Amino acid sequence: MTLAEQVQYQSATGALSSVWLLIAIPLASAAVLLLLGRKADRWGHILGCASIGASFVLGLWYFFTLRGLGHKAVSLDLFNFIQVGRFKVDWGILYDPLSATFVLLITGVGFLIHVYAVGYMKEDPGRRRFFGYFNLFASAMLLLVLGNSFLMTFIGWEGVGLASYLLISWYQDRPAAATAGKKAFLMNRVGDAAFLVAMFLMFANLGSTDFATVFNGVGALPHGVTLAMALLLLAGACGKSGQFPLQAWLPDAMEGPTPVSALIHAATMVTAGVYLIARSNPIFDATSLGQTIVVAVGAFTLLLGCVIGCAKDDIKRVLAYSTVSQIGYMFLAVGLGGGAYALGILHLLAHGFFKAGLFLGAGSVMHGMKDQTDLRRFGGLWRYMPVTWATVGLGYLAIIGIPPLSGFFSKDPIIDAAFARGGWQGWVFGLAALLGAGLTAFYMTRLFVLTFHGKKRWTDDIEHPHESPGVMKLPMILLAVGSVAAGGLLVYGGFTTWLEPVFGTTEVPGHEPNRAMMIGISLAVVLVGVAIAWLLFRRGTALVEQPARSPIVRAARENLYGDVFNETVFELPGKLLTRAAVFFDGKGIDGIVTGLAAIVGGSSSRLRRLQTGFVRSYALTILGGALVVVAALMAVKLG
Amino acid sequence: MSGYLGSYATLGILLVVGVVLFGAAFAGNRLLRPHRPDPGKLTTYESGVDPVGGDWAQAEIRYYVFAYLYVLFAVESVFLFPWALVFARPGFGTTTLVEMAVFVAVLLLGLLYAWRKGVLRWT
Amino acid sequence: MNPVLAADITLPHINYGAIAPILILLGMACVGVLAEAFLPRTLRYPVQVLVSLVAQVAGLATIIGLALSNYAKKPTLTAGDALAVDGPGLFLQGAVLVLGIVATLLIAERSVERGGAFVAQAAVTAGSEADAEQARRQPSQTEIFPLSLFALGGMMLFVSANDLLTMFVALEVFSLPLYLMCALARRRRLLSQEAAVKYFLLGAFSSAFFVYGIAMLYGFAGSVKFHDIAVAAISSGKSDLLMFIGLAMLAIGLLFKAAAVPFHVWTPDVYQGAPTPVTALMASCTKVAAFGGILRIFYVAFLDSRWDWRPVIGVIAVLTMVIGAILAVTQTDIKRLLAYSSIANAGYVLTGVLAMQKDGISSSLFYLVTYGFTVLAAFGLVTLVRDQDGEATHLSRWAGLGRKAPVLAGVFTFLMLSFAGIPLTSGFTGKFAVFSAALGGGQTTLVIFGVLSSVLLAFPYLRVVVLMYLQEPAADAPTVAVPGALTSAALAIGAIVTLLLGVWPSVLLDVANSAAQFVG
Amino acid sequence: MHPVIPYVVAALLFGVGVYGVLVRRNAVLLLMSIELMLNAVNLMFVTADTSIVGVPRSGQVFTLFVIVLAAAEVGVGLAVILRFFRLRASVETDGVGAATETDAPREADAPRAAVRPDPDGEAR
Repeated sequence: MTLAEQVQYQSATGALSSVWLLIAIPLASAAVLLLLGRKADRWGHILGCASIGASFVLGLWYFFTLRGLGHKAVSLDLFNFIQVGRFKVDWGILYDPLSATFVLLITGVGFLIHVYAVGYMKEDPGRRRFFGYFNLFASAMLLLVLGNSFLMTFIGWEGVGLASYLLISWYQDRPAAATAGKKAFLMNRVGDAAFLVAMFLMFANLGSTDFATVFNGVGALPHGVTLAMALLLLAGACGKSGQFPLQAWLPDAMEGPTPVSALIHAATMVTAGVYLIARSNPIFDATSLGQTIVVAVGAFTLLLGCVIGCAKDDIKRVLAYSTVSQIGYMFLAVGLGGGAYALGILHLLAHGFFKAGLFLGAGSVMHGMKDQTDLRRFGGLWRYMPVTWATVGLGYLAIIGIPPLSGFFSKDPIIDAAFARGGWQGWVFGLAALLGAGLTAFYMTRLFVLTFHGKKRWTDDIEHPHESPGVMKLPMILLAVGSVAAGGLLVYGGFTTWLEPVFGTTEVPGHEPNRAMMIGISLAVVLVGVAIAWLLFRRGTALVEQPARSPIVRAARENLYGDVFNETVFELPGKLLTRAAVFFDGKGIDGIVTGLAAIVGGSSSRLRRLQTGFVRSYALTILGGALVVVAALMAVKLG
Repeated sequence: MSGYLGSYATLGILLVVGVVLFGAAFAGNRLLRPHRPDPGKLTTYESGVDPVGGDWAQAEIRYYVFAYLYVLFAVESVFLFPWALVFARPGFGTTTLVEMAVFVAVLLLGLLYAWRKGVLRWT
Repeated sequence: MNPVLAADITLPHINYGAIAPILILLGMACVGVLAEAFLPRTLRYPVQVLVSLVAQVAGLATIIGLALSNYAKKPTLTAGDALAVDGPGLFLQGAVLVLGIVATLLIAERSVERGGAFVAQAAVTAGSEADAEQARRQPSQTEIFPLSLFALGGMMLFVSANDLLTMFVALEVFSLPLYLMCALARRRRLLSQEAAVKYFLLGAFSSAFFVYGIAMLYGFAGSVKFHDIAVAAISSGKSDLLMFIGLAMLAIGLLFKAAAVPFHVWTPDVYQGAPTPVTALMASCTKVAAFGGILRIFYVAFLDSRWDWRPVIGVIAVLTMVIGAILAVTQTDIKRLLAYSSIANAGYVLTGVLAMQKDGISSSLFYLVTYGFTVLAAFGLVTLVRDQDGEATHLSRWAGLGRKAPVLAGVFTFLMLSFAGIPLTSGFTGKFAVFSAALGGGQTTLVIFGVLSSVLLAFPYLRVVVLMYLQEPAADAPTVAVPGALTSAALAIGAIVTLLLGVWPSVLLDVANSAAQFVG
Repeated sequence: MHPVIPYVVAALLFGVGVYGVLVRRNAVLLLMSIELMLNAVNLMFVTADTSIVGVPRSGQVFTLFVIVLAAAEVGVGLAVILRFFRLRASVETDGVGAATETDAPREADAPRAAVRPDPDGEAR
């Protein structure tokens, strides 16, 4: 889309005028589940699955309806939400190829995870409530991708954050879970604040947050404003998608039940950041510096995730850092602009399948191994849980990009596109992406080999690891099929053309790379990674943590000091500010009073008797404030 | 006697004259009187009765209540004066009278409340 | 006869219909005093509750009638231009009464604490044998009802006062009962009376500043009517010095009541010490009244000089938002936490006020109502968490409440989310409204600070939620009282309105929009 | 008559009142300081009144209002402070807030000398 072209949304008619049902059905189900209480305990999980399934079926119907339309972007205004002066926001929905794609991912993969959770949460007395939160999560995510203005997206955005908070801290008796939930919520708030400020910038400069108005008006704005908007949106996206520097919450979010991890990491939540940047493509297209920063964040995070992933021994944490790194690929892609937006979304979809499959597989392993998560305590499991082995194996091959599985079709074009950027940037980002592919191959091989092959290194209490029940196996199989087939189907099914109305082009910017050579190189890198890992770990590993020999390993085990970074950058100033404020509120004022009392001839006894909370120091504060206000007014007037 | 502070000059002179007169009277007194103190002369004079106890006596709390009731009603009654100046004018008449009646009635309500709560009984 | 007096003093015409709501409230308060004086003890409570609620409902009905019969569109001045009956005035009066009714429900509750939250005989020395006796046995005194009616009437007078003197009288009329109400707690009477002493002394101190400002402005403009001040401000040839000192002094008196930094110092102590239903009344109704006065003064009397004072008040707004939020983080007492949060919220309203546009008025009005309902419900919930010696307000005592009382914890979490500005609660729509109005008025800096402080403010709220859900309750954890019908009603109203205005804010925003025109 | 001197006197009076509020510890004296501030305002009203031509003597009437409200304020204030005095045997405002830390009231040394209110009066 060139900037001169107008973004236009037709109003919805016919079947699509009921598109709001997509959000309403899971929301209503969540309300029923949460409000009805114990009465719904027996059938709550069925309702939860049914509602998301219904949304999926509806989503398919709308999808095919949209395919048949000439103008592939329909908007639906439901009712006036809030109006202040000339600012007006409607509850409105935008249904276009991008949202349609996300709807299918969220409801489709979401449905499978719901079904899986029926089995996984069977023993949990709060299963009904869990499904209530799950539905809430899904409906918030649907609102996020279906809103027709940044404000609608933001409401979904906050809803997702809230639901994730509830779900991550599900195991309330574990302090780690509580802390993790809190951390997720708070770090998301940092991103949310940036998003809010970006929205207010839109308001201030364009008078609206409607996608149509903003995208049509953004070309006329000064570059500084556009850049600020882009960077703030990026910061918001980083918060939700776990990108540097706000990545630390995402691995901690593993404290929730495994279906939650799968839902957060594959179908919802983390993809929100990618969605936001892809959706705001006119803003990012208008500022090449902003795009470069997105690319840089993506490239840096993908390496960061890989490096930490290599050093972790907890199966879910390895997968979590793998998510961080894969989302980095997506950021890299959407930052490149043009046709690469579609590549990012393509990778997102493919990732949705194989990552959900991997998480469900991990959950299945834990289910069979009495909630053990330590990779060093697995080994040789392929004999005991063949279905899990096969599904995780397919997901593993997909994520490292072995042809013809989906990762190959989605990741390699991103690496190509990064090189195609040209100049030193092309080299830096391209090599980062290539190196990331090799590292991914390494740590995923390590995970797979340590879990399913080699000797048994189980703890003593485990006698018979068992395969999971059918209700858990079925989603895993379906997701494995998706991991295998999604990439090729999407690429040859014209996915990039389907998204063309949103991004305006299918052309990846830059020069055309030598496809065959690129594929050869990246496959070679991947195979080297696999080989090294296989050689190192085929005999298993030591059962205790080895002393870190190099600073890199030590740093990687410390999550590359992500937490330290966050503490220094976000918490420390806050703490200092708080202390300073408390000091001035209490001690400072008292100090002044003490001094004043001494000046006006107070005795030492008077000084000693001063304590906080006195009327006089309050009066002094008020007087001081009064004097400053008068002086300031004078200064403004006379100065 | 004109200029910036002119109109205050009279006031100033009056003050000065007052201070001078006062000072002169006391100075004269001091110069002329004999000065022979003894303990009996230095005790506090209480109408001829021998002084007993300390100089800090606690006042009955009730004095405060009564004094306070008096002050309130007395102060409220200042509104009667401006009213008295205008109520007889043409155009004011009955309305003004009724309004003042309401005002007094509200005051009376307060008094009534005080009475019912037993504030006015002295035992 | 005095020649000056002979000048044209005419009998001011009083449109009794237009000021009927105020008269109803104050008249019924007098009825309440009579009932207190003459009814036997057992009858007083039901009669007082009835009188109180009837007065407020009747007042509200009258206000709605006035609003429907075109007073909002065709505003009038009455009583010698001393009172303005216009859109914002009626809206604010209505807001005071609506919030007042809910607060009255909390005040009238007698089943949570046996006999009610107020002391039976204020004159009995705290801690004595007789005091313990009355705390156990005797029902609350009922003077609280006429006192609250006087306070509410004063607030209504305050928001529709059209000259500074009327405003000062109204300020005292609503402040004096509040000082007394602060001192009436049944438990922790020492704390309560301290709060009253502090509130009184500082309130009197600040109202002295207020009236000093009035005198300055009178000297400047030769009149205390807002309109005359506005005219004098644009006429050249007068020294602005008096006007700006006067404005500053006025602002101090008003910002004190609104609890803006640095005039907020009393708030935490008083909110903590006062009986919780009274705190709820102060946090909701007093805030509405204070900002009603601020709106009218800024938008009617000082509109044309806004370029000079807006930066100064803007700095106060920033300080209020930031310091309120930061200090809220460090609090360990739920009532103090809510107090600091109410300080920060005053900053948000101030941000809306400073838009100095029509949106500024409507969004501030909207925010005041949304905040009022949420804070009423929050304080209502605080009354339910109890120890042997009254409310357990220390945060550590709230640990694990989510398990003991899931409904209470759920509602409280919802209210906290609203305070934190999460969408689909009125906290979000309110903040959204004031911030976008401020942006429209060019106050970008304020908005950025506002957003940042609201993010910061989410921390303490979240801490409470975490405490309630994620920590083990202590062995001697406080009990959660079963709310009586009145408290339940108040809680339900507060929570439902918080949700309703979060999902469908245009119900109220439209009303606020159509009301947002001051009469000059 | 030039109004500068009365204005300055009023400002000084106000300043003395503020100073009193800040340095006095006795709550009653604090209250009196506040009264001083209000009287400064009265002086200003009367002064401003003389310098405004052609308007009815509104400034003087305003003074009446301020006086009445000051009296009401004193009434409520004294009531609150005396209650507090009965509890703590002290009207020193420096102590206000000290009890926030030590919740146990110092009832032991509360003055018994003060007359108890008539129980009958309240019992009606």
